[in-house]
Amino acid sequence: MGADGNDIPLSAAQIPADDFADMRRENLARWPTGTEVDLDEAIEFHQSLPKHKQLGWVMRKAAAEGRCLTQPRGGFGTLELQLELMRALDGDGMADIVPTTTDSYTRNEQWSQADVGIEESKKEGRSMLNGFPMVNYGPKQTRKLIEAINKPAIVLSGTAMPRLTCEIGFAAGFTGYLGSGIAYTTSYTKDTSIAEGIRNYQYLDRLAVLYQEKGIDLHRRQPGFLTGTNVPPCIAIAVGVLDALLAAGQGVRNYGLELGQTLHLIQDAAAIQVCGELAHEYLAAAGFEDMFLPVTSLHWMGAWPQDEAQCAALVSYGGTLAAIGGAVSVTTKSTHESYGIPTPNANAEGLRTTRMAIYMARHIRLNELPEFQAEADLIRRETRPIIDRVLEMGDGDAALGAVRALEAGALDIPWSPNRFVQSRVMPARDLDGYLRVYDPGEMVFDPDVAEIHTERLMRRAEAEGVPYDQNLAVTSVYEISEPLDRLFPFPWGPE
Amino acid sequence: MGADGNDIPLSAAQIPADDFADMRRENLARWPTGTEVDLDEAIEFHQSLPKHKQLGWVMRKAAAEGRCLTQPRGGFGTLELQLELMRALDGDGMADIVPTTTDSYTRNEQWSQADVGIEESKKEGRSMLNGFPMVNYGPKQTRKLIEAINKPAIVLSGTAMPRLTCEIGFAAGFTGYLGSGIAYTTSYTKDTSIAEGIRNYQYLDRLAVLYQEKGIDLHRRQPGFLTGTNVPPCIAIAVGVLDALLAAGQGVRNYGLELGQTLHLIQDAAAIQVCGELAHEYLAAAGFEDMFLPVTSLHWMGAWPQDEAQCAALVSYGGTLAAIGGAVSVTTKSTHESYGIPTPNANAEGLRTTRMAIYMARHIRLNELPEFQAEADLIRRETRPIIDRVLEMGDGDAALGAVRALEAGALDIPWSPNRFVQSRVMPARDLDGYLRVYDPGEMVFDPDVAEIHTERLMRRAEAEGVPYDQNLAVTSVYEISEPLDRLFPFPWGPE
Amino acid sequence: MGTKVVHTRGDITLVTGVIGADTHIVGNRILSMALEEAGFKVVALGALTPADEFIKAAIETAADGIMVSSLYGQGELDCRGFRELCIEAGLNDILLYVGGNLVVGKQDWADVEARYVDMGFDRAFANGTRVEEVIDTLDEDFAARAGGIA
Amino acid sequence: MGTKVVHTRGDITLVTGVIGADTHIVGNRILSMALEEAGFKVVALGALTPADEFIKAAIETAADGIMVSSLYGQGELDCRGFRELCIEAGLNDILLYVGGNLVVGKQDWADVEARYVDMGFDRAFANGTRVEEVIDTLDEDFAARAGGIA
Ligand code: B12
Ligand code: B12
Repeated sequence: MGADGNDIPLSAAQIPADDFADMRRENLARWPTGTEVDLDEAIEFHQSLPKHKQLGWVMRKAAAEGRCLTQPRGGFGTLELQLELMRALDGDGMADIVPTTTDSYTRNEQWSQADVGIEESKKEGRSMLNGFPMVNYGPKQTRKLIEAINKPAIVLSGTAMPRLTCEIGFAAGFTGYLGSGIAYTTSYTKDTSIAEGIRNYQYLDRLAVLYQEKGIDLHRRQPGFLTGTNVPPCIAIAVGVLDALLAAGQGVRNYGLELGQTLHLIQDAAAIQVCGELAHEYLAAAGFEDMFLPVTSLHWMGAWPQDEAQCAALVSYGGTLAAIGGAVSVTTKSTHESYGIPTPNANAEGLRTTRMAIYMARHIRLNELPEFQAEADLIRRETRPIIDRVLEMGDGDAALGAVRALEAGALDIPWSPNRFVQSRVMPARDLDGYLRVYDPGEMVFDPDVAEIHTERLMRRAEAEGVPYDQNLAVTSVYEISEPLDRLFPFPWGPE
Repeated sequence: MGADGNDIPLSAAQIPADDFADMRRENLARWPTGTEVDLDEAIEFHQSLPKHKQLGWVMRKAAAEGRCLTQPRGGFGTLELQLELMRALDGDGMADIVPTTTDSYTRNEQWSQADVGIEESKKEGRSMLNGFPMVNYGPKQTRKLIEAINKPAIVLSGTAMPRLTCEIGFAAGFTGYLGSGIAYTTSYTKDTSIAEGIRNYQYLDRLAVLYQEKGIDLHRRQPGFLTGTNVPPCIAIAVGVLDALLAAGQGVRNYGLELGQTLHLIQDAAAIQVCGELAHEYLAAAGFEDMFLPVTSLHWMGAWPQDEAQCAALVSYGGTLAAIGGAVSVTTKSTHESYGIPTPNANAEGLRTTRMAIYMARHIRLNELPEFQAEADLIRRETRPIIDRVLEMGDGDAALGAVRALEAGALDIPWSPNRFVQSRVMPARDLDGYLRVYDPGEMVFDPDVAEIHTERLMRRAEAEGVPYDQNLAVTSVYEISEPLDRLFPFPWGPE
Repeated sequence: MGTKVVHTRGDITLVTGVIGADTHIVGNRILSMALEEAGFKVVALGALTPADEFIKAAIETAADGIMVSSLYGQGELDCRGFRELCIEAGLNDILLYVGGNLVVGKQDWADVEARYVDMGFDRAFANGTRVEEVIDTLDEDFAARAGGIA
Repeated sequence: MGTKVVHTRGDITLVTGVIGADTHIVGNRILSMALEEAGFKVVALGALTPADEFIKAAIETAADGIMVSSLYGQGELDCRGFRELCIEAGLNDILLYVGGNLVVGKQDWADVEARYVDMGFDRAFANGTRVEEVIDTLDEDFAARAGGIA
């Protein structure tokens, strides 16, 4: 039998300790640096970290104090560049949480290609990789990153194959880890089955629980942004809750949920509110009463404009939306977003702009606004039936339910590259700036809810004088990236 | 008798036509370019302008369609530089309203010094003046600015002495003019009496009405920002309403009111709402039923931080606040604000950032939020007694009332340089980010209103562990300009 | 624009896909949809497509052009030798376009374009390119080929 | 910092004001308040103060220093010849500070500072200067003068 755990039937149940030990042994043998992982030594290192460098503690504290923390993304192809970047994000950027994004070869476990990328980067004197190849460097070298900063650090690795990277990351001293089986598999892979992705993240979650059992309160986090492209709150929240159920099944208790911003102040605030609510509700119903489930808001995840001045508004508003929504942290972008990976300087500027925006809006809450309440209610009415249906299809098991529901399209992800996902759902923006569902694909909404979406989008088509068709969705992909003279011109001439 | 009108007793009544003709003749003789002013020719020129270059029409249209227009500030010392600037603001900046800020010598009617400034600017190849010396160039030359752009243009000239500048500006083809007797005299002068400032602006308003009588719908506007330094909404609105009464007295019907942002989303939205309300209420009560009174919101008028990334958030939030508040236009600043007059490029960027922020927030209204309603109610309860008291002190005459109330401190302006103003009122920010009144000076608030202010500021002193003293006001002057590491640091160590 | 060769589009087969380990499918899918709607025959390979799969599909469908998307920054590594692979496979003249975010970070576009042209791409398109522009350029290039030696 | 000369502050008279047609009083008023609180004798002329009024006040009060504020950008014109005016009036050694936004626009500070030092100011202070720093520097300069030839 292989020790990758793929012969155990898929379920949301915890991986038994001895099976997991076998799985780890086999996993760590896949690349030389795997042998450097020493769990006891790693736990000692984590214990030696001051509280303010432990993301689990920092997230709990921020939630308790009603703060909104800032966190950028960032990864470069060599240790030297990555050290410099993380110091800049910690220092100049004043990031509350410092990231290490891995490169795409690492995400796809193409470590020999990553080796080439490191060499090429050194040769060219600039990063040829889009992130830091953590596995190639191994835990000892990678730990230098943790030592170089004075904040907690998180691994960002958009992949369905996190098994070795998470071993290296936690052993190096990262106290946070982003990623989940449903979200990443549906949005970052083409040929990976949902089951396989779920298993891989069950490994990651199970590993976090090994640390947890020794008293290390790691922060696990779910990437609710999915394909980042006009994902309506109901889909993001449903996937978030399902991924949280899977993590809780492995024993995780400190689990963050992310939501990409829709850029509608009220819809985003309502989404953050309902996300927290429903997560607690479903987790408690499944017997997990003691979960810490903070919500993170993400700067616009769709296409950005090229004009940096226009981008500055997206960056700043991203802080405003997160603060007003009551998110516990916000993940930032920069004015370079549409071009490419930002320089450390542009990245740090994005952090500071966001931070100032949070400062100014930190007192504002919209929960008592009738429009907020109506939208929150709508999101609840959209989301509950989706989750209920998935659990029903899985006979109560979130893992099985997710696989079956995605296959059937009862749960669907817009613009997904994965062939095990229908990806027929088509979101579009309505006349009031809310993200709505133009075509639900095979997803079933209550008739009165579906009616609202259709009516709102028809109103837009009418107002714009365009047909009520799929182009409403395509133009909504471009919308925010349009240059201002097309998006929002001076309206009255010259004729 | 002198024809400056200073021998007519001060009142809010309209200047009689023949007196005004004398006043104009004397005024225009004060500097050679005055003789170039030809009212009939100017009116013809205004009539020839397309609607979208007429600010009166554009403001009405924006209000009717619920739009928030953008307008920067900007002036350079030579015609060539000013042409380039206005083209950049119109083109790259996509400004809906294009400004010409005059220089400080012009504002103080030191035209020979302005001549020197023009020469120096030409010699040095950079602007040595902080604005455009419109009077020195005269109406014919200045009209080139109007012809160079495709938007309406407004004169910005912070002064208590606008008489000649307004003749030149309107004759050149500007369709908007910012400035008012109470606001500018109290915040831009030291030795000018309030009466004199009011008279000077009565001249300006009366001149606008000459155009109006020929069917030219000029937009007059009041600068509610005053000293720009933590001016609470009640003071800004009270002064705005009084200045509006004075303008209406001369016959003006298209009159905008400006409000500097407090940077509190709810306070600003409530202030914009109440400003419009009370303006209509008091103007109607005085018999002016047919006034168009749009409100303009101004980017933060106090001290800015030096960090451009931090400034970007102020710029962007400035658009957000204006859009959500329902302002008909917003006057923008740039990331260079703390350093000096922005380059055309930085100015245009500030416009685009603001424009994008408006685009994203254009659907949002907070009027049904209970906290908004409470704040709006508070602002009403603060403002009405101030205006009532001023009118009472003037025996129903806004001009006399303003002079007497400012002298007595019953109406007071924080941080005013003018010696006819008490300037004892001391505003400070409270714990929830609202601007409150720490020390009302001689201003009288209803006891329950005063109690709210005191209680809120005491809560702040307590939370910050500082004494309840004037330093609350001084730190509030610095607050927004503080570097982020002082203003809003990572809160938990390293110790 | 709109070179008058629209009638030939139906004879032209284009292979589209996102090269390497790159999952950014949105722009590529919108492009594929638009090319199809414009009348081209489109063979859409989707995200995460290795270089050799492009070549294989091009041979199998006797394609006239390959439209390579790369967004994630590592395209410079993935696209090296792409033209050589085509030539080895006997696709000597096939039209090669590449588009997206072709390098890591914000770099000078003229420089980036030159790098890809050096690699043997006929044209490189910067981020922000709209489908209308791509279609116009395809029409032009195929018109030139029809009138030329091809 | 905090040079130990605090006891002499009461003997030192400083004239403050905003030069020229400049109405920016806030920083100047906060500065004047802080100097007074720190123990200096302060003669505050307020906003919109012509150069010769500074000199007149300095003579009348036998001041030890003049603190010129300029915010509105035209300080470069207003401050020309200020040291010469002092010398003409017999105020040969008077300490001259200037602070605020000393030129039009965002310019290189070292360059701006040099221009004002050339004009005869002992020190120039950039926008963003906090009063604590001003007080420390005054203490240092007066301590140096007390220990030196002055
Ligand atoms: C949405 C998005 C995602 C989504 C993708 C969802 C999906 N499955 O498609 C998610 C969130 C999953 C994602 C993941 C990642 N992303 Co991403 N992503 C974006 C984003 C914001 C928008 C891309 C998009 O959809 N644009 C809209 C479409 C319509 O436009 P388009 O793709 O540019 O395509 C148009 C044109 O370019 C052109 N075109 C495209 N291809 C071709 C081909 C030819 C031949 C021609 C002629 C024209 C052409 O026509 C298209 C239609 O008009 C961009 C930044 C941006 N542009 O704003 C970053 C961006 C592309 N991502 C980036 C990165 C680094 C990543 C990650 C590696 C890291 C991460 N952030 O997790 C992972 C990649 C994982 C992997 N293995 O690939 C970087 C790339 C960096 C670089 N080049 O320097 C960018 C630029 C962001 C940044 N500044 O850091 N991303
Ligand atoms: C508030 C403000 C106003 C208010 C002033 C109210 C008042 N009566 O005081 C109003 C709205 C009226 C105003 C008007 C104008 N302003 Co103004 N204003 C500002 C602003 C936003 C803040 C200034 C402030 O109060 N700062 C807070 C105080 C505490 O700081 P401070 O003044 O810098 O002083 C501190 C230090 O500099 C230092 N310091 C000051 N003086 C001295 C002297 C010495 C000897 C020393 C050692 C230290 C020192 O100590 C102080 C305390 O810490 C600044 C931009 C900014 N900084 O953000 C623009 C700014 C100064 N204004 C500017 C301009 C151009 C104008 C106008 C000409 C045009 C206009 N916008 O209408 C008019 C000027 C009219 C005139 N004749 O002077 C420009 C100046 C341009 C330049 N230098 O290139 C600025 C920089 C804005 C900009 N970027 O365009 N303004």
